[in-house]
Amino acid sequence: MPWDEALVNSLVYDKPDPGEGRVSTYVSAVREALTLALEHDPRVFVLGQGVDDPSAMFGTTRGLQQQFGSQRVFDIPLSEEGMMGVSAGAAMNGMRPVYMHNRPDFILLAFNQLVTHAAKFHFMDNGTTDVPMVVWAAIGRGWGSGAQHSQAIHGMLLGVPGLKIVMPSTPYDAKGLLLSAIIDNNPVCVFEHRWLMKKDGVVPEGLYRVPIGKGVYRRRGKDVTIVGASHAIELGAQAASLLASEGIEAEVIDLRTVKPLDEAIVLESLKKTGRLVVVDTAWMKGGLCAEIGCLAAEKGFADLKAPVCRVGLPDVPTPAGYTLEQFYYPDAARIAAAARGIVRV
Amino acid sequence: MPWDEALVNSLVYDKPDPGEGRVSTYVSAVREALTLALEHDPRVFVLGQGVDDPSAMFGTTRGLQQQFGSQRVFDIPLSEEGMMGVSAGAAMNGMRPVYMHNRPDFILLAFNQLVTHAAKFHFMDNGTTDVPMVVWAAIGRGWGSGAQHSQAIHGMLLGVPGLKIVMPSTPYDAKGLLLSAIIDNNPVCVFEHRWLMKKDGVVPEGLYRVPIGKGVYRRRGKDVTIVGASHAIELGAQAASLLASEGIEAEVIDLRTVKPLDEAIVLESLKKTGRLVVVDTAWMKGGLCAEIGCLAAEKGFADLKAPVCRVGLPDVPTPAGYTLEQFYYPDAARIAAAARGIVRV
Amino acid sequence: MTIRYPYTGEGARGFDRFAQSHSGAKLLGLYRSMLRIRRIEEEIERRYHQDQMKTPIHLVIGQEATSVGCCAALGETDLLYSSHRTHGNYLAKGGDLKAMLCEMHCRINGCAGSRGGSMHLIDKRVGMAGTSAIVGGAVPIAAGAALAAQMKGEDHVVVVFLGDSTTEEGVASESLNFAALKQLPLVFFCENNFYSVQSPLATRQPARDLRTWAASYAIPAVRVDGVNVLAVLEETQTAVARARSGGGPTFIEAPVYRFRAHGGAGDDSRTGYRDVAEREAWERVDPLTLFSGFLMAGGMLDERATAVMEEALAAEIADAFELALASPIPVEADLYRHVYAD
Amino acid sequence: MTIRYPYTGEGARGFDRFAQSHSGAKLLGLYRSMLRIRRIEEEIERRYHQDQMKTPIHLVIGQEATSVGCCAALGETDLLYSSHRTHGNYLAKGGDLKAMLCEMHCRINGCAGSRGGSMHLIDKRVGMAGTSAIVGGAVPIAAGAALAAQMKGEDHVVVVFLGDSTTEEGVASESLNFAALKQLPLVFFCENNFYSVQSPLATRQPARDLRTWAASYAIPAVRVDGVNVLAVLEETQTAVARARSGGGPTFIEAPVYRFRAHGGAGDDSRTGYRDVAEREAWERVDPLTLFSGFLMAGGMLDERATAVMEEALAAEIADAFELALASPIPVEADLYRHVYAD
Ligand SMILES: Cc1ncc(C[n+]2csc(CCOP(=O)(O)OP(=O)(O)O)c2C)c(N)n1
Ligand SMILES: Cc1ncc(C[n+]2csc(CCOP(=O)(O)OP(=O)(O)O)c2C)c(N)n1
Ligand SMILES: [Mg+2]
Ligand SMILES: [Mg+2]
Repeated sequence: MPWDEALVNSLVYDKPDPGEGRVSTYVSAVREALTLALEHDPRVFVLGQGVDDPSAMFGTTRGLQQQFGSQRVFDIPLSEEGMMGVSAGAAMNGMRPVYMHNRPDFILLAFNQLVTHAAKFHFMDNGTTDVPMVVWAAIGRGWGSGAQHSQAIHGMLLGVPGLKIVMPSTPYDAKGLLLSAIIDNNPVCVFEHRWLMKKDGVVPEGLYRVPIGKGVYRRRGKDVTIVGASHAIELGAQAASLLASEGIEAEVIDLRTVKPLDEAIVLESLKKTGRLVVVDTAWMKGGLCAEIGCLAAEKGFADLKAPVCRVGLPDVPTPAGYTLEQFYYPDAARIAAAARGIVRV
Repeated sequence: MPWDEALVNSLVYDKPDPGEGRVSTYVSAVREALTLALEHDPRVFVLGQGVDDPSAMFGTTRGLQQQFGSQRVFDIPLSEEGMMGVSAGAAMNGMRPVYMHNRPDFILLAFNQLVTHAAKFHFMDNGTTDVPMVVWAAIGRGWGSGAQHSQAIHGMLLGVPGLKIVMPSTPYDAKGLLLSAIIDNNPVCVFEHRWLMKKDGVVPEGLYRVPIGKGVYRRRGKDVTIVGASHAIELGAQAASLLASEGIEAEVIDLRTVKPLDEAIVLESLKKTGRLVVVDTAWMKGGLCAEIGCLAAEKGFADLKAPVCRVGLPDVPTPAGYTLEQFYYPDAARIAAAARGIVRV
Repeated sequence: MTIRYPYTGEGARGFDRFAQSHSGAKLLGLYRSMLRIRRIEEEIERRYHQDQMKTPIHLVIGQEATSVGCCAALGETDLLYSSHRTHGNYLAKGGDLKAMLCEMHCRINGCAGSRGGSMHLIDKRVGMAGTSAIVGGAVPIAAGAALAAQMKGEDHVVVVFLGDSTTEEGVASESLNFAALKQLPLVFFCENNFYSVQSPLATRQPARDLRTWAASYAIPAVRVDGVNVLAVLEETQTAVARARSGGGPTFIEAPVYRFRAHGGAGDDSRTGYRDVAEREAWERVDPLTLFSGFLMAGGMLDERATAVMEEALAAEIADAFELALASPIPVEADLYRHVYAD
Repeated sequence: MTIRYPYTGEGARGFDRFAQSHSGAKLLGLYRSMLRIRRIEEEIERRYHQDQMKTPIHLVIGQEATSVGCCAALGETDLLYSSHRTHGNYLAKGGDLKAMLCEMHCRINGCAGSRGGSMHLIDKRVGMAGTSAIVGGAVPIAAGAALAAQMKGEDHVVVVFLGDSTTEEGVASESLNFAALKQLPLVFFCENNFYSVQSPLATRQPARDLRTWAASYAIPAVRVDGVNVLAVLEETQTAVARARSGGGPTFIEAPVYRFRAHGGAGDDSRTGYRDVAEREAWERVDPLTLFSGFLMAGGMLDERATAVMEEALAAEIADAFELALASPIPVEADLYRHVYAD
């Protein structure tokens, strides 16, 4: 069955996740998505530094070259900008590259091709060129990643028209969103988080998609809304548990996609709670925290009962030592404290 | 007199501008700042594509090579990333480069050196390295600049710790902020706007600084606060005039610096007006508009009487034709309409 | 009077070697194609000050032989990627003149719907595949297009035009490396006109032979006289044949000269960045007069035939401008189209 | 058994040519410096699994001769920039072992206050000027440092270490071009260990001679046996003399081999990306055993002297670890320091 048809027929789950079924790890979920895409669509190929090496991109590409050949799964030179352009050029000419990076930091070398080329060609060409490519990277944290190996860059890209950005937090979403990203006819950035890689979760077999642009409730509550994505919303969910024990019912929204943003779900929740904590794996200034905080002030103003809170990174580069990192990265306790602060306003 | 001493003794004007005095153009103001810096400090040098050519970077570098020699004012290869690294390396070793670009779009090629190197070295080196460099560019607009020659990128950089970003709107500020940027011991981006280049204004002779990180009132009012910088606040001021004729008194804040942001002035104004319109030359999502909107929801919440409004670019790449541009770029009328909308809430 | 970058080719003598491989009609066709580009450029230039074309222009007057010679070696399905200096490539590749002029007048029926402007001329039906206004931007994209062709087993080749300054962009080196590594069906066509805007090569690169740069990636690298349309055609044919047969990429350096300013109408040599004498020296080897002289000497072209050609071109060009000026402009809703593909 | 990248140098015979230029003390000093690095690396490796050093490590075991040979040609005011593989450079340049180990234990008194980690070892007092954890990141910065030296009329030179894969980064080409254009006092020292993490050179570059890459920018480019500390010293001296006298940059390629995994402790050859036999073949030309063999044969070193050396080193290293483990960790306020310079 050709890819398109298979996908049209594939399930699109609207629920957060299927609740029960086969459990697998985050890494396997990503690998399954790649495997399915490579199986179903000859246009899909996977490239990236070391995708065929024994470390296999955290294991997500393990065995793929053996299975699909070195034409379709291959290692590349250390040339981030060049290979971003190569990916874009291949995508413009009927292929569907999945370009994988160990760390988002390395994508900064390729901003010109990503931001000024891949994201804009469809518009500049008046719709005659599609650029169906996936740019995948896993955000680093800890063990000395430091200032140059730990940057979450999605905040920088929110203002780039033509791009989509997904940031899964569960194995289920990792598979379903990656499949959606590969099927999408636009450049889609998939930002994973290293600390999610070992996570387990229910992951259905076969093709399914998690829709791009749709957030999901991870927990229902009436007192405060905690919004975020990826590892940050993991912590958000933990914070909600802490709060529950104090009688504060937090609603937790996992955005899953940060561009285009599911504004409706945030505003819907705000209508009920009137209180907002935005959590992010990146810096608080000018990024996702700011965007959602501003959204609340703009379109959710009538519902807002307390100041918006941001919980993300301070305006400081990442220190390399765990000794300083402990003060740097917010945890569930800090998110809970933020929520507590505004619930009591 | 050595530079440092001259500067310590130089004036720092806190007023928006001196009101009266010699009038000169924006371009001359920039050239004067460069000339003074080159004269006073042997560590300062100016580099950039075509800085010594007859076009002379909009005229801002005209005559500088003749005056200061080709060792201190020089043309460079088309190697944006490389030359950003060269500038950073020179800055780390006792020089004060001013690296000029025709358009901010070209800085996207150099994000790795700017974001991951220049901005972070001081922190990574535990304060033992300073990186006193200026990255200058003029935002393009109109005459077919299009998607690849018109990007205002300051929104992408707000979340980069270690950077400073100034965006003058008057000849007076252009000179004073550029001097402050050159004297600053950190990497400072100076984003000019092409549409300001021909503007006239009062520009004192000699050395003076406009402080980095300080906004300024361009107009006092009590009904609504219009905040922005660069060409956007020009339009904001025009909008305020329109509003005045309808009896709406807008307060206009020119941020002048967008990182670090003068939060105090925005919050102070909000205390009075309770209403906020944020204007920007860049995209509305996730950038300066979002940051200030979020700030209001976060620290100015108690004063907010109406939803925050953003007026900037839609989530669309820049079209090349003036025929579409007319719908794309907001003007004073659109800012006024936004203000009107929330004042009547 | 300083001629910093002298012409070093063979001039008119250079045609002899190649002429016999082509029919008279073919030769005339090449000439006509160059003349057409010249006349279109001149008309654009003449009208530019009227401010109807609110778009930057980068004229190729003086550089017609590279576009025409190169494209003559390509089939319609072969792809061409270009930089900001698009006009010649677009026309030589068979792009629609009307759609080009509509684009330059910011009309909805422009080849890019008025979103691209003159630096973004495309015509996919004839393989004018894409351009970038960012120096070097199109180079890796062309490599990606060549990779796609290779992966799909298609037999078209890809050509990417780059200027001399483009060789300074790191991404150009990265693209050479990848093309060589994968033996991509790709031709790097470098028009070395010795300037980047108003910056001479000598302020941007050490004295060197550009071919050694490409050769250092084990890519065959040749130099060809860029004012000789037949020489360009021949070298491109060799490169294309190599690419098509799986022999990998080729780098072609063609020294040329632009007779006008980097952008806009008219020449700007008098501003001093280059000597007027340098331009004049190159004008003496104008690719058009050189080739028409050769054709005339060989009896393949005469005054009358030239006049007929000129007349037809003038009519075509006038028509196209008329259409462009009469064409509709976009409406607000058009702005929001095609931000994302469905 | 496949040896993809064989050793092609002269082995022990390679020392003869150089030895007479140096005093015995000098030769012993070089050996001691290499041995010291080896022993430090081994101790780091031995302790790594204890999880006290929560920092990535990129061991230089097998690559000591390049750092030591190169730094022996430098004065204290000459600057060295490095990549992620910092340990050897830092130590050979005279960096403080204690500050290094404190850094690797994330202590406040680390050479970068625990903000940089093992990939960011600096010691400005001895010219260990800076590093980047981004491949290629330090290369243009080093060029900028050389430009600063040139502009200020200072007579120090700058050396930048780069790996083989770094030559694929566009910015490395850009840096060569600029260095050649300005004739900067800069030495590009390329340690070609044939791998980038676990990717062999052949999957990243066409078959070529790396020297041609640098030479294409009109930069003198030489290859030197990277396991021969004296050859490295000699070539670096030539390059440094050229740079210091205004003769511009040099590119040195030194084939070497890393005996351990790209990162972390232990070798990972058994995972299959390279053959264990390849490592073993290179271990037979271990720069330390090769050189100690030479010194012993020449009567400059004996068992006893070696034992004395080893003992002193062991004590120094134990001390340094002890200090590191006993050193204070930063407090929260330290996080907010040095985001901006005053
Ligand atoms: C990355 C980048 N830097 C700078 C520019 C500005 N610019 C536009 S065209 C041009 C000159 C390009 O020179 P070359 O590649 O030799 O082509 P030519 O114009 O001579 O045909 C420059 C510098 C740009 N468009 N992109
Ligand atoms: C721009 C960039 N891309 C990828 C990486 C990941 N990375 C770290 S070290 C390394 C290998 C570098 O190889 P080489 O330059 O040959 O140096 P070696 O490790 O062999 O000494 C890679 C790919 C990085 N740090 N920076
Ligand atoms: Mg040129
Ligand atoms: Mg290596």
